[in-house]
Amino acid sequence: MVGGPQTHRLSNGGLIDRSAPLSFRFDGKTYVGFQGDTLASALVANGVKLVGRSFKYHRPRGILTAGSEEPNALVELRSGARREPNTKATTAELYEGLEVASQNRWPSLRHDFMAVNQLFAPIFVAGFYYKTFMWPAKFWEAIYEPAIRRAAGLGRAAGVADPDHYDKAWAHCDVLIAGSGPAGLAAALAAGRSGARIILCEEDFALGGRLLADGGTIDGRPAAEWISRTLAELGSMPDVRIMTRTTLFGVYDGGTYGAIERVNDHLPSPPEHQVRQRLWRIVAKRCVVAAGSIERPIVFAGNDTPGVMMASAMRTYVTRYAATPGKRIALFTNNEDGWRTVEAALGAGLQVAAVIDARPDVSPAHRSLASKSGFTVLHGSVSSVEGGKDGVRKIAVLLTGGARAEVEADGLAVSGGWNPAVGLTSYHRGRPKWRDDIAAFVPDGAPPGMVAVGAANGAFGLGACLREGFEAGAAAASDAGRNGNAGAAPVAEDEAFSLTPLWRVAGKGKAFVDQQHDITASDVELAQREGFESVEHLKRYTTLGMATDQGKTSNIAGLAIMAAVSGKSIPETGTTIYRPPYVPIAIGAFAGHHRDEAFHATRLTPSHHWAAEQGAVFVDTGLWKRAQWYPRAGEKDWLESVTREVKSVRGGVGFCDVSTLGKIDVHGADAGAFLDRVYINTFSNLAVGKARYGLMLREDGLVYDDGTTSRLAEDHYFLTTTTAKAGPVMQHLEFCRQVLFPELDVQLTSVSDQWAQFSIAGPKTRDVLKEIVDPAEDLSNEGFPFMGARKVALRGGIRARLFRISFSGEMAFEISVPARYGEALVRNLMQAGKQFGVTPYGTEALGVMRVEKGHVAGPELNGTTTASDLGLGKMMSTKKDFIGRVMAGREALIAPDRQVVVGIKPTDKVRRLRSGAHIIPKGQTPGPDNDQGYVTSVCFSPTLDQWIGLGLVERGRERIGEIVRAHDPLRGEEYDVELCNPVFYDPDGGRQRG
Amino acid sequence: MRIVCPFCGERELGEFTYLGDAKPARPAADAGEDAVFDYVYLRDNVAGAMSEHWYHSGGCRAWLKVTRNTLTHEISAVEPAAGAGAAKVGA
Amino acid sequence: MAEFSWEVRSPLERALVAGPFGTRGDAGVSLTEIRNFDLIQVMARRSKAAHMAEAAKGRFGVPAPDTPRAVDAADATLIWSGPDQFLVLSKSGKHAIEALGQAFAASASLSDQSHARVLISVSGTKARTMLAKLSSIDLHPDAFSIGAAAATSIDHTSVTLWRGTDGPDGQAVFNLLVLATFAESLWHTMLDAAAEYGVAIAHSEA
Amino acid sequence: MKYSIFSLARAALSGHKNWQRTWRDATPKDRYDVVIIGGGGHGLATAWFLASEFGTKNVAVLEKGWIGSGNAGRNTTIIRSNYGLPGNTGFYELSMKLWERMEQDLNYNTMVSQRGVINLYHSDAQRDAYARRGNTMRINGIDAELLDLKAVKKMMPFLNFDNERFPVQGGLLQRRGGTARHDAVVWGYAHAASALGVDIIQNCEVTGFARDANGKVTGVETTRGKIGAGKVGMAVAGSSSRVAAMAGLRLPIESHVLQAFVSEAIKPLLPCVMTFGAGHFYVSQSDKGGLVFGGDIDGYNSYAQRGNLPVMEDVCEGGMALMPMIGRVRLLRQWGGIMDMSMDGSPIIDKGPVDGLYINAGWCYGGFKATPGSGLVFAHLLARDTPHKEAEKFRLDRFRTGAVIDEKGQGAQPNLH
Repeated sequence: MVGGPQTHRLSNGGLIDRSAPLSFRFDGKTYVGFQGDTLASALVANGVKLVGRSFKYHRPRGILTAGSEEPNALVELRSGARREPNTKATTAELYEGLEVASQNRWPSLRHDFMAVNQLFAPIFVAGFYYKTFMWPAKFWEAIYEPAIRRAAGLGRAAGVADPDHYDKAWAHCDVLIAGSGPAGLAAALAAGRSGARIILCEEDFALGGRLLADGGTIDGRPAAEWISRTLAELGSMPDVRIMTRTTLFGVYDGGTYGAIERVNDHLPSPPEHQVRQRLWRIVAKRCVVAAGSIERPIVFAGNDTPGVMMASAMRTYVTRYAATPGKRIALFTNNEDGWRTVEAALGAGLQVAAVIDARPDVSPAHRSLASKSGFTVLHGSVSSVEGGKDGVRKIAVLLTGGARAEVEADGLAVSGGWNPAVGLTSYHRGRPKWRDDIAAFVPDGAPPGMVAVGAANGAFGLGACLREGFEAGAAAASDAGRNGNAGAAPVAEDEAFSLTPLWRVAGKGKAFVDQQHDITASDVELAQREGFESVEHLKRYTTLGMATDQGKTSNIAGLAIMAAVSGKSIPETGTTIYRPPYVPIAIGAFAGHHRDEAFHATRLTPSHHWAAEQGAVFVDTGLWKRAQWYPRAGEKDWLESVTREVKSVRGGVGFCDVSTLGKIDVHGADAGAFLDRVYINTFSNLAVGKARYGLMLREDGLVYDDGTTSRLAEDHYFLTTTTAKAGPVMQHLEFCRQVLFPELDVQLTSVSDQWAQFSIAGPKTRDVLKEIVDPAEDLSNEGFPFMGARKVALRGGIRARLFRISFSGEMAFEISVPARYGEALVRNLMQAGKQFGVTPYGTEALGVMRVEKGHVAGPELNGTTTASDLGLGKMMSTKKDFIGRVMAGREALIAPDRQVVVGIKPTDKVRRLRSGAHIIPKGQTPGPDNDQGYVTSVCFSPTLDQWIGLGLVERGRERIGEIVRAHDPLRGEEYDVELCNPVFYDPDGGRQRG
Repeated sequence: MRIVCPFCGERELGEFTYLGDAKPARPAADAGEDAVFDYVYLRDNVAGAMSEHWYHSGGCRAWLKVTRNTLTHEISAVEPAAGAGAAKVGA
Repeated sequence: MAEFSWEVRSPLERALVAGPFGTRGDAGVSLTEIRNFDLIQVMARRSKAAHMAEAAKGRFGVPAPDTPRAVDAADATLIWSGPDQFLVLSKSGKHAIEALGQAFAASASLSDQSHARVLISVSGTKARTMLAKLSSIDLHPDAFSIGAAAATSIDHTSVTLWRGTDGPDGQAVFNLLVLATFAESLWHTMLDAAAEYGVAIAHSEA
Repeated sequence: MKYSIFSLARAALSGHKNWQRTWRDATPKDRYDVVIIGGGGHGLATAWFLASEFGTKNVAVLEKGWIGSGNAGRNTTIIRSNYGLPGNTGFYELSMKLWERMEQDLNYNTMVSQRGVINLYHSDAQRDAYARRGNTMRINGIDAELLDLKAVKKMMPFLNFDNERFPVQGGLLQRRGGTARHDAVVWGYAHAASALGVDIIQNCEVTGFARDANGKVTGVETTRGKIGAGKVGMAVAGSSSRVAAMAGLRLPIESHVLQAFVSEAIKPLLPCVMTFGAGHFYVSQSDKGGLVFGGDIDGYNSYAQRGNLPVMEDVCEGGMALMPMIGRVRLLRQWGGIMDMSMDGSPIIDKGPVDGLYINAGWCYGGFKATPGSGLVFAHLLARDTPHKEAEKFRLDRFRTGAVIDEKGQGAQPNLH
């Protein structure tokens, strides 16, 4: 163990484990703290005052608070890939070997060059950048903005992939409780005894809330004792889950809450197989918010000097961590609670220099404490603080009546009163309401099922916290249907609370409202002067409250000052909208498991592993991995492989896994009638044992999807969809069945995963099939004609479905077997087809052959084309109603100048055609008025030995034979192409029927 | 948001797919273009309680008619579409 | 003429490696794939729900579930899968689609799903904790009792989940039918979720 | 007072005590030539163009809350003109050109930052679709470049190129695209319009329309009394259906919530605006240092201005899939705006069918980048009663005729656009 003495650590007391010293490094220097310390408390214990630099002026800053509201003590925690910028030292738990660096400074924290910004402070007022940097226009991106961007920002992100894992989980309960202070624990006790399922979230690693620092007496015993007794009782209940290091950050609809659990942030890195953090979605019938309150500063000159600290934070450091922020401290308060810091400091043996109390009166008890302890009580306000990087030196006081005084101290505790933590209760746009007696906003309009109690509800006394918490816990349980005996509520005295509102002390020098963003009181005044009076304008113009502390210490002071300068009351001025999350949360936690290859689920076809064995190259198609082509040794590129595959099919036989098509069983007496309504063509007259190509429209008349549908029995159709639309079409058909046509007897079942389906194509298809299909099956042209579809037996007794359909234009079948036979089928096809040179082919070859045949696919079925655009207009039945029929007749959809599918081929046969090239009439300069369409799909056609494609071209069908320009400025190409019949190959279809 | 599926019970938002206004009924075959235009393009977009079609895509695949307040997201009623669970109808 | 073998391959054949996985020590989660089953989707014809129920009763001796439950019959489990529909899970071909066709001929449409799904059973002391990472369903013993079933989603993918009879160790057993083409992907997701608790991986052929 | 570094320096000497209101706090007059409902970017830009380009200065902009309180103040600040369909392409480029001179036009620094917008592609099909779009842009005189993988790697070496579920293959880059400071756009137009005599009236909610015997709109009823108008223009995206309903008009629009997110401020990390092509995620980094990002709309009708967790998770999943280095960067704030989702994903700028009422609506989630263009063409329509040539296709009757402008090809399903 290395490191110097903990100069500011008390010799005893505190909730730290002195037997477990932990060494850590801050800006390269080694220090020692204890188990139970936060980084902030360990820095305090080591006498470190300067911790960070502010956003705009790079002013030296220390530690202001002891919680997640901290605006100043932000550091880069850890190092390397685990570097976490902007981490609040006040919430980071200390561990052995922790590495910390200060941020937003150069070259060092003590000597920050950017502090030169302070010299320009007279110009760098709120919104100054809106008034300048406009000339010359080009300079913004080149000069001004890069400079501003470099200066702005706070810490540095790691810049490399986060090595840690995250996950997400669901939890369910009757009563969710936020906070484990007296109100939260009392709520848990009452709800638990009532028999409720409870989840209690506590953001700290220790339970007890303010009791940990402030103690007190509950049921006549020390608070610590009550905490352990209560935890023991809760621990004995079967359905109570207490989650420490867990912050409830948001409330969503229907009683869903978001919480973040910092599972392993207190360790150097998560143990193997464990996550760093876990995102919880908690579903709760009721929620009790016992999130406490946040002490607020008073705005005065120099209030950002390191060593100026919230009074409650100072006593937290002293009592909970046995660390002393100063040797001789002063207190500036406008309320009774601040005095507890004096009591704590005196109890720890610190010197108290003075108490500056802004109230007209101080209680006799405090007065006698002062005289007993030898410090003065000054009636008035702190007007400025003298000090710097190394802390506070001197405090100037403006006494009531106008006289001035000075106090020498090395620490100043400040209490301006308390603001209930209204975040959670306001996230459904509920506006908190103002309470004059505590000069604070309290929750109002909380989301359904949520109630705030204790300090979060403006009840600051310990007795009131316990009472409110207990009552709310019992009521919440009862609302959730749990009515067990809650027993007696814990009892404690209520401390006196008196406060005289004080937001700002006028004085010379910068007085900060938002310390992190360097928003001063005069910035607020300037905003008002310029018309930014609305609190939302104030926030946006000055950036007040937009820092990483979300304005927890600054918002109310800012609006109070705005209220004062605009002559309105604080409630009239109102608050800005509260937005989740309650604390900033690692983006990784929201992603959880879903990153890298697990970003989305992967679907594998039945032949996937076989294809992988063959060395197939896979392509992502939606969630599917599909074999794109099967390279062979010696092939120099994909084109060579694909060309071989196409030639093998056209000249022999090949097969392709088409299991990705959506497959739907359509059953029922009215199945045919149903299909008539969803397809533009008729299916009720399809004979059993036959297949038909069908086209569906959306109700707006444009093409939705296509596919082949077969009639396997009188009341059973087998419908296929495109791969891309499998899910949406199922949803659409269920809509038709359940909503539009409930009178029909139709049942739909997705059987996409049940069947492994392969296309076998090429002139030798029958030869291969004969090897594999039971010899009793007649596969002849007569016995199994084009568009036939029926069940067959395979050799070995397996049942299969055979469809004589062709996408390639060759003699072809599609064969289906139950999916777990898919791989066996492939192997058997390879074995049976070996003598015929059977070749597996991938999606590229499939695509080539469909373009050669002029079949439309995804690029043409793009959601903006009509049946007629695709050359399928004649399929539209005029004898029946169907989805999309009426809207398809709108004038713009039947206009003669629409872009329609046409074949395209470069006139220069060696020219490569590219998708996305536009079509411009020959001899014209390209422009919006003659942009007549574009190339949708291309391929190199081995059959035609040139690149060919399909396109959507204005009046294309009337222009077959016309030479036009393919204009492709993105790729710097322009060339002549001929518009032609889209069916490049076997236009009369003899091959597929043969 | 959580929707109480009449068949499955209360489920989280992620299991459902939204379609929209459930008020318009698909016009009869002879209703004419205006009626179909209204059906396809003009939908309720009220700030308040609205009747909507939701699909329990990640559950039982029933289409539902949900009454939901678009200002608060509060759901006040859920019923199955006419053809969801219809095998019990008219038996 | 060549003879062909028609080897059945589970979609998890390659991904599933029997044995321990993740954190060493006592496994908190057991994942077992159950192979070779018949699974038939039964959907009532319009207005035929009552007929279907009668047919089911006649065939299986137990009423078919019409709420989200899984009902064990002597030689099959009937699992609710949606309004007017349920799945028949059975072994050894007794309730394969051909066999059921006649029983439901007048009342329901059948679709064979035997190859469309993979059946995984999840048990162990940490089964609920692990499933809470995957499923939004409340699996608390009071909320999801033995026989409770749900048509739901994991990782945006449809699954059928039900609670079977407790295991011999007294621990709850959860059964998951997942889509075959997603099975490998979901399997890895499940392993990721379970790894920290220690996993015992197995498969059973019958 | 003219804004410049010199006026700033002068003001500094007097402690900034002499700055005037950025815009006048006007009280409503009885009557205006034109009343614009909606004090967002579009409404204020319309007023400024009316006053500066068309000489119509007797104009009021009515805002129910504070100016910029709608979508102008809750978007992700992206500007681009990379649209692919006639109607959109020319209009958004018009808008882009106006962005390029906005600061000089308005004497207000709106921080227009042309740092580039790149749409990543992950498949051949996506590349082809981007090629089509990029070529459309080029044909319309708009800059566009199709980058291959190598070029993307060079530009953004920090993306996930190692174990991506959907590997990046390249991107469509518009270098002139970028970002602007959204609130400043509102204030800049307010500042400049007010200086030309336009009355900007905050806290003035329109509660109804005044109509004459023929049904013509003659003014508006407001929470601050009746205000007469020669013409009334509505620019209230998010609330268009509600305002139109006051005139008995049904619009082919649904209101949906779009969430957006900002991270804590970090040192410069991202050079440009970027959209992920294999998930719902787009991102830029503000000058202040926050990553500003978003994704898809929540998908259900909503006026609640807040969304739910599934979309928030979906967006962050996209972010982590693309840039796993942001795992430890913290999400600071989440908010929601109400999007006017039209039935084809494109806007509506038209007059009628109610006489005297002019409609500017249906911006989906593309309204911010349209701000100056929308202002100009809407001012043109209000001033001249004929559509500006770049807005001729944004007619309301296009749904009836079928001449829809559907970039995504999703049809009459607003939540899919």
